[in-house]
Amino acid sequence: MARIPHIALISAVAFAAAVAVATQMNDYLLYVVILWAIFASLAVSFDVLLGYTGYLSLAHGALFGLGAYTGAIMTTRAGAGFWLALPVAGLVTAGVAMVVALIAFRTRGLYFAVLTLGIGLIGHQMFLVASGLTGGVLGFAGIPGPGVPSWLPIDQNLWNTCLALALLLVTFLAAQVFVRSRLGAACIAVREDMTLAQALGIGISRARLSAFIFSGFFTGLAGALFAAINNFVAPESFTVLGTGFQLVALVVVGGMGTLWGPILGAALLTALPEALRMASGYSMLAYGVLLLVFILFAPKGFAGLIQRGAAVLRRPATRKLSPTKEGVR
Amino acid sequence: MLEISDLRAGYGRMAVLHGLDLTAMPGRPTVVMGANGVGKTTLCRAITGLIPVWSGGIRLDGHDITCLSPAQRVRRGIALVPEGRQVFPDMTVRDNLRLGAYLRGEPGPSDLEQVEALFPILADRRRQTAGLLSGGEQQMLALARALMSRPRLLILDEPSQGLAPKAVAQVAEAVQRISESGVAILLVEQNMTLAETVGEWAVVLQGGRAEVEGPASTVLKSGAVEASYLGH
Amino acid sequence: APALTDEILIGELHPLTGPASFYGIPESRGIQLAVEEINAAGGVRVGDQSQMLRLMTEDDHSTPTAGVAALKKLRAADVRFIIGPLGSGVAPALFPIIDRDSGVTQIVDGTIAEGVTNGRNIFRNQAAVSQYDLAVADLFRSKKYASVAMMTDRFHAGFMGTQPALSETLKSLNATVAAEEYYKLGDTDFSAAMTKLVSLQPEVLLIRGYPAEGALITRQARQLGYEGQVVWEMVSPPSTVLKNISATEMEGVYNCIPPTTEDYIALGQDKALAFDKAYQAKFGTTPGELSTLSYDAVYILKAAFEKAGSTENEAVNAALAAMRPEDVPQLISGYVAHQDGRLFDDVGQVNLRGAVSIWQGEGWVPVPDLAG
Amino acid sequence: MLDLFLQQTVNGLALGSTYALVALGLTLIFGVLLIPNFAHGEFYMVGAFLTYALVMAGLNFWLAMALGALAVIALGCLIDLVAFRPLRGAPPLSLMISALAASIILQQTATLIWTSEARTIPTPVTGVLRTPFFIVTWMQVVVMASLILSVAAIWAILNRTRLGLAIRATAQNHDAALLMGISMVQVRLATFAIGAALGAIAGALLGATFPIYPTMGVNPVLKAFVVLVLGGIGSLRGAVLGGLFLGLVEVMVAGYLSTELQDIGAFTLLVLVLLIRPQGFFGTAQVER
Amino acid sequence: MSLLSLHNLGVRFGGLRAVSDVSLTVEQGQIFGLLGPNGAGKTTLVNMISGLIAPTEGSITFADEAGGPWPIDQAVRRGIVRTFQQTRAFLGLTVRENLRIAGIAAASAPPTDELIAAFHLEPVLDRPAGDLNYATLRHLGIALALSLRPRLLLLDEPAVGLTGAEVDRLAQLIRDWNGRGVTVLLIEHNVRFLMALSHRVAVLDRGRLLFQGTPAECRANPQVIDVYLGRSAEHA
Ligand SMILES: Nc1ncnc2c1ncn2[C@@H]1O[C@H](COP(=O)(O)OP(=O)(O)OP(=O)(O)O)[C@@H](O)[C@H]1O
Ligand SMILES: Nc1ncnc2c1ncn2[C@@H]1O[C@H](COP(=O)(O)OP(=O)(O)OP(=O)(O)O)[C@@H](O)[C@H]1O
Ligand SMILES: [Mg+2]
Ligand SMILES: [Mg+2]
Repeated sequence: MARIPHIALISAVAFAAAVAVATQMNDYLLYVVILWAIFASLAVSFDVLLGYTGYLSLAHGALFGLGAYTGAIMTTRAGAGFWLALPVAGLVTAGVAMVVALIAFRTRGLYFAVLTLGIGLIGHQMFLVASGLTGGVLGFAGIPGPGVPSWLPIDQNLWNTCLALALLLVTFLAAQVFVRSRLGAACIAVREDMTLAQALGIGISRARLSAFIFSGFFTGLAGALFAAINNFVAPESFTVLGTGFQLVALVVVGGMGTLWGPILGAALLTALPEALRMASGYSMLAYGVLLLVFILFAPKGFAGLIQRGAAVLRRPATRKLSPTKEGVR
Repeated sequence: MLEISDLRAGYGRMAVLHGLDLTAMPGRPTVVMGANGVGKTTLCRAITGLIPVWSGGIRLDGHDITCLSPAQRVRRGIALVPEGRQVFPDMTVRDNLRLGAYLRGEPGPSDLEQVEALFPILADRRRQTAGLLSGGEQQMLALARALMSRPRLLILDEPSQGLAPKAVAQVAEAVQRISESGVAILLVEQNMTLAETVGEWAVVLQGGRAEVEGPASTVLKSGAVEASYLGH
Repeated sequence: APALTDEILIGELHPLTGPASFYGIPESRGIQLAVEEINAAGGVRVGDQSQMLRLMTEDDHSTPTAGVAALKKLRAADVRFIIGPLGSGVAPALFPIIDRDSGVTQIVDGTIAEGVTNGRNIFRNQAAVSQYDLAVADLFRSKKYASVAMMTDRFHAGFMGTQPALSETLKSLNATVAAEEYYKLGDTDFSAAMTKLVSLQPEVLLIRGYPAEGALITRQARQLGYEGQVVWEMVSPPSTVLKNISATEMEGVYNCIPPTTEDYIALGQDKALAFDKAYQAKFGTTPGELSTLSYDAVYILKAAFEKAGSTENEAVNAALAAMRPEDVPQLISGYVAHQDGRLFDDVGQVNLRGAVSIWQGEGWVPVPDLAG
Repeated sequence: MLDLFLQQTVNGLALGSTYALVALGLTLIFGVLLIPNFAHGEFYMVGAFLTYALVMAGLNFWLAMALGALAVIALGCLIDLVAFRPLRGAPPLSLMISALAASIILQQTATLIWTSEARTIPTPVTGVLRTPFFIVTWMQVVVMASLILSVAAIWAILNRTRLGLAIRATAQNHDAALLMGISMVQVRLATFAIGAALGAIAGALLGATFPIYPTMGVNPVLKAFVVLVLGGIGSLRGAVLGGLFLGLVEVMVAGYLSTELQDIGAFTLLVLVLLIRPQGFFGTAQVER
Repeated sequence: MSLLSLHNLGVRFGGLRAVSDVSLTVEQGQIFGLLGPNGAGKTTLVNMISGLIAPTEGSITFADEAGGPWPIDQAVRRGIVRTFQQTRAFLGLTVRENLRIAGIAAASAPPTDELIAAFHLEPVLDRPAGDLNYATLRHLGIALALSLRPRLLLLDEPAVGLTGAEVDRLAQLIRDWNGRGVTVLLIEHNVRFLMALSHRVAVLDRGRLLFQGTPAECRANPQVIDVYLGRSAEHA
């Protein structure tokens, strides 16, 4: 708990460094950074639910879309500014997330996953069917971007990047605070052993509900920012199979149950398709193979790899003794 | 018939057994004692092939079985009543028993009668799913199931755990009878009552090795067991 | 100002992976073929200088996000001329970016969705859905159908975009719209909708989407006892159709779209035959359905460079806006000049009107006497 | 009116039996090995493509289906070997990602081999059965019959053979099954073989009515997961009844409400069912001991 | 003063009456022993008192408050805390984290330091609970329950799998905490252990209360000897 200020400090420095690097990038790289930052903040808040509470939700693709459409509707039809639309999108998404959670938490395990999958599919279909609000399959065009403050001598793309990085920073810090709080501890108890948690009088319903709402809120923020930066959104971006599963992959490849792991996971899985653009016909194939290799050989994700590497560096040689030589006496 | 020499095994990089020697033979039920966590269960798992052996040898009737799969070991006559209940929770009691005889094909009615005579409660609960039996009932089922394979070496890992005194006495009696029928017994136990009733030969594990060994009557009274419990 | 090099960079943006790659790969290859031909023939004559074309290919996965990333990548490599995309979901995502970027010129060679061109720096040499719909209207006008039921692919942005307008048009032609039902790409069971529809007995069943589902709907409707006229509105070369339904079941079905690559080849058009031959020689497969559009797009650009005598976007845009079909003799597609004689109208759209054809025997046969 | 309703009911059952057929293999592999096998959709897809290829090469449909199923069995065992067996004991989530990866790899490989163009296997059984009340194609009858046969076969294998006993035991307690002398390799192979064969057969049969293309397995497998959960995980009866129920609901929603709401209706139903019975129709609630 | 009273408590699982018509009273400050053959319904009884399963008949009164049993969280709030027959702890977390998490629901600051000392957890504080040896894990399970400062502690076979010396140590621990005001309901098959600890014992048989009285009376009761202790009662 005392570590929060440290983490805040380190994160702020990382943020500043990232912004500094971003000023040297071209628009394409900036866009890749934006995608990474948005997906990383999605993944971080998702990990609060998946990694810390132990529930696999496949409804988050739709929640992401809900945030995006709410932001889009706010800034166009309702004529609100971006800075109003953003928190509203977060709150609306959190509200819907709460309803989803109240339904879905009646189940657990694969039932929970499939139930949220169903809800995710309903959500995606709603974006198509409610075309009066969302533009249906044609997409929602003409979403105003987040305007660059007049006193800032930077262009739109750099500003977008700063906002996406800031979102990641805020999400990361909020998640740090959350998982260290009593609620966070209760979430971990739910993940580890629900019956024991109950027997210890831990309010498991409240804990997991708040984890779901927490992730919903930040998912909504990410959605609204995504919509504003792209000026256009379509239901295609919010499918269960695309976004829903991608989030899971980000977190698992990054390393569940650490908050920095998903950020790395997002970096890898965002950079990978871009890096593989060259090999067009084989890029998806390579993506699949890499995912498989990762799961097989780095089951604890990127974070696990790094932790293991660090552990090896920290105590060289001494523990390398053949196990059979270690006596108990 | 079972000879273990210089056995090393463990989990991950942590060794639990450090060169353990042990023999078991019919007509001389062997009890293995030792403090919690000394590696008794690990020994059972290594003998049955559930965990790999790092080095050393396990021989059964003079044949090296160190590298055989669990199934091949069962086929050669080893059966384990594992620690904890380890029954098939969603299957009926009857199906659990049938599985005990898996390698022999379908069990004959006499097999079932035999074990059900030994543990009448199992006859009453034939069609109940095993997971809903009480702890002690499940323990009996596990023992009965092991007998269904007609083992030549029966390993029991703390069978008295969670049993009512009367049931412990029943188990003791059953194990004695099984032993008399020519089955070699390796009994891991902390319950002195059961150890004393059944054991002819006793081994005390300490530090991953068989530290004290001898006729049960001497070893169990010598205080070696108490010492091992305190001395780690 | 662009650097003076002897190369012109052309970017192309098509789905090379995923389900849409069935259309995207041939388009991409059509472009490659044109570029190679042009370079082999000495390149593009800009002013008094010859310049070679260099191609940059990007995969848009047919998704908006990947499409935008691909566009940004092309732009970062200083690509100023772009051909593509195919996907109706991708084009609207690119539109706002390109619309405000005067440093780039785009020719859309794939999507038929409305509203993705501007006539300033975004042009399209593919038809718009509304132009498909003209042929449907022609058919209804001449056959005086009294009622229609529509089945539309609701994942298809193009068809969904004109669904209300088409429905109004048909009503104005005195056809009752008995039902407007929807399905989605990948659906396999249409029995519920077909049962309902058959019970309504509309004179025409109009199917708008892709041929795999089109074939399936046609078949299921017939199996459930539908005896009226089936009309398709979809790009559906016979080779694809016949992979999904038998020729006998297709007999007498109408289709209302502009001719596609296979049609031009079937018609024995010289340039199309040459293209087919070159394509098959290079890639070892048939050229698909839309590849001629992509091929044409390259030649349209070439003509614009030559006419403008410059590779400045502003000049090229102006040349495109003023271009006439006869300025590009290599064109395979049968573009009709707009009334003012230009290839593109004020919003940058070519005139590629749908035509009615009918399935007879093993393929589509034009029905010439309708269009009048 | 009644005619229409009967016809829609038949439509629903026909659709539902396709769902159930796909769900069977999925439920088996999940029930025994706890693998949420997303690649089941690709077993289905490869089964369809191989049958197509063989039929095009001139083989009789049924023979082609059998050969295709054999090849898919081999594929299934290979996938198990590469993607799942190394992950024994890993959390279910890793298995799921692994399954997704396998699924992507198979889809992409199929795209490279067969391209993404849609095609349909020529129907082996043509014609329509017309009764006074409803119409059903003979192919639909074949699908329903295959469903019944498959269920009967699996039931018999699981409950009437020693292999079945071993499979069920493994599903419940891996270590204890080993102690019974059950060979894990055998059980895994058998389970994957049966699961893959079911997938391939479903693919061949449905590929004779529906278009086949590399991503054709995605939607059916999502639906099959819904069916699995509706019916109760690991329950064969649940898979069949859940499938039929889902099919009926979809058709009724599409027929009497709107085709646009077909999917929404189906998933809303899922949500409702799980609200009332969180363990599905035939699932058993876990007991805490 | 009575702390817990069961009134005609019973539950059936389908056709099986696992517990029927059990009435008994546990006094404040007592250690109350519960014995019975395997399958008698002891765990089921504890499950009901702690709110893990609902009874089909009967009710309980706790600390003069009628209307129980309550759902598990409310039961904990009233001070009824249980351990499990198969020890439960958060196996993936370290001992320190286990204790921290157990403390979050406690009404007052948990006596964590005392527990660490009393249960000798100091050396293993940073080990994952899943790596602990059996006895330590059992200790941890009880420590987790005690960190809620329960008024009534339900212990389901805490001595299972412990060696003689460990059993003695556990007995001492239970006595200590009982001395500090924790009432204990203890299920155990280790009769010597149970009899030595308990102020009062009850014997369940096939779901029914067979006997209630002092340990000495229990040992001598022929019915108890018959169904539970067996002929070799001298071991007890
Ligand atoms: N799966 C495992 N992974 C890692 N370590 C383990 C595992 N199982 C047991 N251990 C460790 O190995 C050591 C020996 O354990 P084992 O279960 O063999 O002891 P035991 O003598 O049977 O104890 P008990 O009397 O408690 O049953 C213990 O320190 C235990 O923590
Ligand atoms: N959920 C359930 N469904 C059906 N039967 C059950 C259920 N739970 C327990 N039983 C049955 O109720 C009886 C009492 O079980 P319980 O676990 O309470 O016994 P116990 O007295 O704790 O025995 P042990 O000393 O062996 O642990 C047993 O016969 C058991 O099979
Ligand atoms: Mg042990
Ligand atoms: Mg019990």
